[in-house]
Amino acid sequence: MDFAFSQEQDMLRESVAKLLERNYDFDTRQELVASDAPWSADVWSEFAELGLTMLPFSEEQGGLGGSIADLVAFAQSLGEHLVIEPYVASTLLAGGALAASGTPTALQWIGKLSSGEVTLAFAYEEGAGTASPEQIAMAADPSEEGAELSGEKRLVIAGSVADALVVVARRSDTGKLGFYLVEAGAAGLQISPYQTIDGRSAATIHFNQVVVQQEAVLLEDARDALEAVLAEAIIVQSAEALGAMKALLTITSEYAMTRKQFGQPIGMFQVVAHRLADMKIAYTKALSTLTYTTALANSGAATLRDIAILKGQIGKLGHEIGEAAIQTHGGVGLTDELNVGHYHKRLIALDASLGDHAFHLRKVGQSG
Amino acid sequence: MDFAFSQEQDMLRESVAKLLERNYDFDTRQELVASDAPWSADVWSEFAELGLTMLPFSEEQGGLGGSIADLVAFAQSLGEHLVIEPYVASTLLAGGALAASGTPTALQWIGKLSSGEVTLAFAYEEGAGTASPEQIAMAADPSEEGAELSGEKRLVIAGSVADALVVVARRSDTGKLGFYLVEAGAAGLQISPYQTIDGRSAATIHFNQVVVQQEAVLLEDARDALEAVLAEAIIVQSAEALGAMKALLTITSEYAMTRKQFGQPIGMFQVVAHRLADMKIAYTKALSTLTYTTALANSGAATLRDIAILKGQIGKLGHEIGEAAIQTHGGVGLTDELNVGHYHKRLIALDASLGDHAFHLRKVGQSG
Amino acid sequence: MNVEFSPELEAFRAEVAEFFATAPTPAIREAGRKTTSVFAPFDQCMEWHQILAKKGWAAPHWPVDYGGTGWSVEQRFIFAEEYRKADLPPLLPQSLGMVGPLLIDLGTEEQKATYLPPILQGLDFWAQGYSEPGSGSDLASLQCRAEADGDDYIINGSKIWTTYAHHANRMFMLVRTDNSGKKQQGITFLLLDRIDYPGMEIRPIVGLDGFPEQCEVFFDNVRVPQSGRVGEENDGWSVAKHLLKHERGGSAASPTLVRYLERAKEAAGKTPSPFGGMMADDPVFQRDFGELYADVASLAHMEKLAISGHSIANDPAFPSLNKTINSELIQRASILMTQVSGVTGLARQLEALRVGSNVEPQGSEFDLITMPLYLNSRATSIYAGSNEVQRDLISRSLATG
Amino acid sequence: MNVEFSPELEAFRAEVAEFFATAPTPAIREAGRKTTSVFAPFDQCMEWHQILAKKGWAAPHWPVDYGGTGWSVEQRFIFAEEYRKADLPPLLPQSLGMVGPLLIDLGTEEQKATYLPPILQGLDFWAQGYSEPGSGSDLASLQCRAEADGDDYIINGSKIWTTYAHHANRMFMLVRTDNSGKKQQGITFLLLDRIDYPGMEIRPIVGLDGFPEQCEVFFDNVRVPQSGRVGEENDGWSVAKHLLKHERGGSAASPTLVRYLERAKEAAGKTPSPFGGMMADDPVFQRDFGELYADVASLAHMEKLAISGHSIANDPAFPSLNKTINSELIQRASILMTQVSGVTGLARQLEALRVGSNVEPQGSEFDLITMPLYLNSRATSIYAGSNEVQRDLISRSLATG
Repeated sequence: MDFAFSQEQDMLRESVAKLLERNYDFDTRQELVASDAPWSADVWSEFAELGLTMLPFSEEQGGLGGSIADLVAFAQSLGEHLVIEPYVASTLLAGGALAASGTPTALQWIGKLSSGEVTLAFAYEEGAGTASPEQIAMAADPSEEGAELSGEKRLVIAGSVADALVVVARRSDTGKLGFYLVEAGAAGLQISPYQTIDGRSAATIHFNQVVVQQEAVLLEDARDALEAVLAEAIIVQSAEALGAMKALLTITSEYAMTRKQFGQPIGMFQVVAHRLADMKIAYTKALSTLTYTTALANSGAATLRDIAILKGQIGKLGHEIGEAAIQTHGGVGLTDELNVGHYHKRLIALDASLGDHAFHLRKVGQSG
Repeated sequence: MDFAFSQEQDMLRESVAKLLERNYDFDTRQELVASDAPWSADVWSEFAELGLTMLPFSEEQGGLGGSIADLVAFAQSLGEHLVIEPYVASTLLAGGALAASGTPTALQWIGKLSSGEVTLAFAYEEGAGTASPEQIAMAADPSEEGAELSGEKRLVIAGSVADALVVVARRSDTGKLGFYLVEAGAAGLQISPYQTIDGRSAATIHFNQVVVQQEAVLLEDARDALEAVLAEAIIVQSAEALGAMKALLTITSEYAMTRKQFGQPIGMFQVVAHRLADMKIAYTKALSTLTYTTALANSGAATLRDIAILKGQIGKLGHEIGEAAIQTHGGVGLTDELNVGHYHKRLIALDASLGDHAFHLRKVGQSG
Repeated sequence: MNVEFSPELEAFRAEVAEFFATAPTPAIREAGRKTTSVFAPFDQCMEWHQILAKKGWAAPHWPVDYGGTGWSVEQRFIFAEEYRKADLPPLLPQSLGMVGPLLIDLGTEEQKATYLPPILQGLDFWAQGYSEPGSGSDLASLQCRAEADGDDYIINGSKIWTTYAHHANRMFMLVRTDNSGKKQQGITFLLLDRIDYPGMEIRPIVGLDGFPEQCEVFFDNVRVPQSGRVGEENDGWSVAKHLLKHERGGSAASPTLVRYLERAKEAAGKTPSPFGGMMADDPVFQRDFGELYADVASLAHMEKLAISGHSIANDPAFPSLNKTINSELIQRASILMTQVSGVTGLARQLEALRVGSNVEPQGSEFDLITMPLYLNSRATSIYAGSNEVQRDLISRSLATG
Repeated sequence: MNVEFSPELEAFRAEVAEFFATAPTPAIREAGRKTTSVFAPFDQCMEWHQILAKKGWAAPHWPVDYGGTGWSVEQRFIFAEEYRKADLPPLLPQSLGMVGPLLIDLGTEEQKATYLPPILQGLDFWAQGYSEPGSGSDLASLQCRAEADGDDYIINGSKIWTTYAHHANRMFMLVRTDNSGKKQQGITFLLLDRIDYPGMEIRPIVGLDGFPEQCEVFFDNVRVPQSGRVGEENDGWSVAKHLLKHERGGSAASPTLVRYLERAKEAAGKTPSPFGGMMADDPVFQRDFGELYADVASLAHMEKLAISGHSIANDPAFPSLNKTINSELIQRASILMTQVSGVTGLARQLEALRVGSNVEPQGSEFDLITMPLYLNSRATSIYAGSNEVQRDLISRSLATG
């Protein structure tokens, strides 16, 4: 067993950390969130310059052939800085679907995605039920041109601004889940944009007989590919969550040692001290499970159950850490001005997406 | 709304409390538990002399027509003293079934029960499944004499020493639950006696075509009566549990104020203090729900859901209080010599019988 | 022991339900449904207060002489239950529940005559100025200073977590008038008959839910009349503690919690479970729901005992027990609600939440409120004496027997 | 980053499984299945220790020079997993895990030569004399006194929670040799080469589960040789703390927990649910099980990281994190197990639990162990430094960064 990052991975992590330290302090981030822009185009280009948007694709597909451990190596920084750029959504989820497809259309988009020229959205979630792919209801009706999509997708990150959507839909004749590419502005799309509680650009999208030409049908039987793409996204998203947890642990410990009440730092009160200890216990579990699961996945040995354990633990532990951080800060922890609540909202949002911890932990229980 | 006990009820409570203070200190109780006797015959006669074994029966059936509030008034003392006499099992469960039956045989047994001459057992539980009466499997096959019982009953309190058993069984032809009386020593009974973790005499009983004469068929369609009998037993048993919780709260608070570690009473450590606070919160909830449900039942207005809430809360809160009491006491709380663990075991045993808190709380959720 | 269920009570319930079905304006109803905090949207809340006051129902818990209703315990609970069933906005507690009862007990005749009627009628709203940036849980360490000058006090310092100060026209506050003794001594309780004194500045603080519910209030040589003092100078701590008396046996918070749970169950009946079927039929949902519902029931029982004079309410720790249990149940209920909303609750929808905005929410109206309610309810274990302080108090009640 | 799954490892797993399938006697197997504590039934446990020692597998974590196996991280985990799968009794930790490693690091050559071989071979069992009636969590306040007298110490006082002292033939202990300085100073670490010195008395203490697992040990002018001292006089506290080092990165507790959960699931597959069907198929059971299983998995991950030298184990708080997480998981697992047993677990069955008794249990063999295990496991958050003390230590590691 080897759980250490390589030297190259450490270097990558440092590059991303430096980039974000330079461009992404909390105040800058808050201005960005309050602005009309969905995210920072500058930061996104810098990601591309660093090769991040190219990293996960294989060399044959024009990428860098990065491993899951490479991605995990830097993703923690995305969480530490509360980054709102759609890296997981565009590069890993939509990009992963393209890579699994490998059609000429897919390769063309991978090229543009890798260069940072475009962003894509992954239209997957449909509501509480679709934590499980079994419940996907979006219909792909076979047609002469290729297929017609009808239904609704929720929490489509970057859905209103992406250049194209990769849609997960169920063939109405075969019942098989597939990947379908829909370019922005296609007829029949009705997009209702919003900002998420953690500052990201998202949308609810209605599909009303949206025509997909045959060349834009990326994969007709995508069940296995979907699971692989989700697994990778879950691991990287968990690293992002771990970054937020670590930030909360550090910030809260420091606050507890400086904030005084009743004549002493509040961290001297045993109940506060033990809450900090519980935060560290939770963080240690999260770190251990992320690290181990990453190594497993890197060896090609992570099962669906391993992924469910990771997603479940990160979601549950993230909630615990966030709530403990707020309680320890008291009133100031509940203000929009302090970063603490924003970390917590990021953790909540990550938990809720791609199946919350209650869903995944129950899956673990079903399978064991 | 009136949640106070009457003067008569207060007097009854005091009589029982005095009786037990005199006869039932912890050491005496422990000697009794360690002896061969299933319980104290002397204490049982004193119960009878006080009228307790007569109390719940109607005046027409030769009883005192006591109300549920009368029973709750003194039952707390049974818990405070960790009484092992089978009051709930014999007088309320078996006796309640007899009262609901009202046949000549039933009335005859009620007379002997009231005078303290006999004890009865209630053969109801069958294992994890039978928290719910729906799952009762013990078969009553109709026969020429009356019925034949076949199956297994578990946790039959007083089952190996009672003069007769009231058995809850399902008619194999109609599927209806009924009450059947079986006298001790009947052919086909195979009794495996044991002591419960909380010191009570119990047994697993196999029924192998045990013949019940027609006059001993107490009630052929006993579903409603069973629910009423269980409801009453649950309320009184909850009062018993509350007595144990109160004892634990008092004992543990006192211990925390006297036991010193690191140069101060452990109750001065905030984490211990807050654990005591949580015990008091739990006790206050339990007290409130028991009191309110008793008043409801006394007004004839307690629903199945109210009973499920009571049983669920008492079980869950009892666990919390018991575990907190042990943790606060440390090693000494884990010894057989101290009463703390015995209170906890009583609470656990009461929780597990007649459906544990997990069962009842889920029932609450189903019905809401 | 008994619980009454008389025809008279059922008639009373019908009367209350009928009034709630007809009296509120559509905007008031909308505000009720969109309430995501203990503090309902201000304008509609005050409008509703005025309507209730005309009916004579604004302050059921006040003495009849001052405008209370004189209802029985049962009636008060029925009123609270119907109120919540109708999803009406709760009236704000600062004036009706805090400074009002305090003045009834401790105010001068002039203070009562001046301040009580407009409180009852819903014409005034009082902000509560207690906490300060440096004194949160340790309230007695407050430093906002008032120096006597002729018939006035001159106030310097600041207050924080002053809920709805930006909506208030009056304010009651604790100030430090003496530094020489123990910190609990030297505190004075003051009424400010206006909130726009020269030198006062109010800065709203945006919360995690995106709303400016709390405020910071700055005092720069603010001159206010000494006639606003309640009780003696330097005796404000015992005046403030007197308020606690009113937390004993008066609350009926459980109907709100029951309503949250009902709404969650309703929504769960329309929300698909990832395991198939609807969430409301899912055994795991039912277990979680049942566990929470039973705990809410215990609080309801406790409130009913207290309101009917049971000795449980004489426990010095009762207000702390009540506050701790209630606040943690709100938090748990809000978590269950966000679980039902799932990803749909992740949209930040400040505009859709505004009463009268007519903006379609993402998902249902239920999904609109769950996340703001969850985020806002993180405060319940912090404000009004953090739950850490409450547990300290509860444990002290055990130490002394 | 990688996790190895090589054919060599699979061959090793097969070898271990084969040995476990053939080497233990029926009594040893029965003892394993009837283990309801960290401490397995003594006689069979030592018998099994001796068999393992002959195979060379008694102390995988010891240095190879002293009889360790030199296994890789993967091998050690595979060994622990197969061990638990076979339901074999865990070896007692006092000798192999505590005094043994301590002597390897700090003992004199003579102490090592005398004591290590019989420990390894399973011929000696050492009791641990740390706690005293007056010093539980506050271990350093211990008062059991040793006064130098010639080449001996004369010991007066008592020890408590001395696990299996009534089975031990040797004992290591902390005594007070000086009262003048800070309480941590003036403590000395002593080895007692026998446990039947004149003046020693051992009183077993019956626990909630009915078994005498713990003991009290009284010393009345007990004369023991000073040659049994480890380290300097008055330096026993740092000797004892050195032991902590061995709790870092050495543990493989998670396979035991996994096995408890597997047994619970197996039993749940045969236990009817009150909601129909079998408990194992009940969604609520699955959720509770999954939540616990995932938390156990996190501990397993943490142990694997630590055992393979990940920096996580360098954290000074690591032993406390490990102990806290593990102890609370045992408690939670045991609760799940008692829920499966239900009323059947309420029988007190001391005789059926005795190895070799041949008494039929009430219910299944699973039902036989659940309640004793639950009751016994209430101790895990109390002994070896209560979890309150552990959390104090964890929080201190945050204060310093």
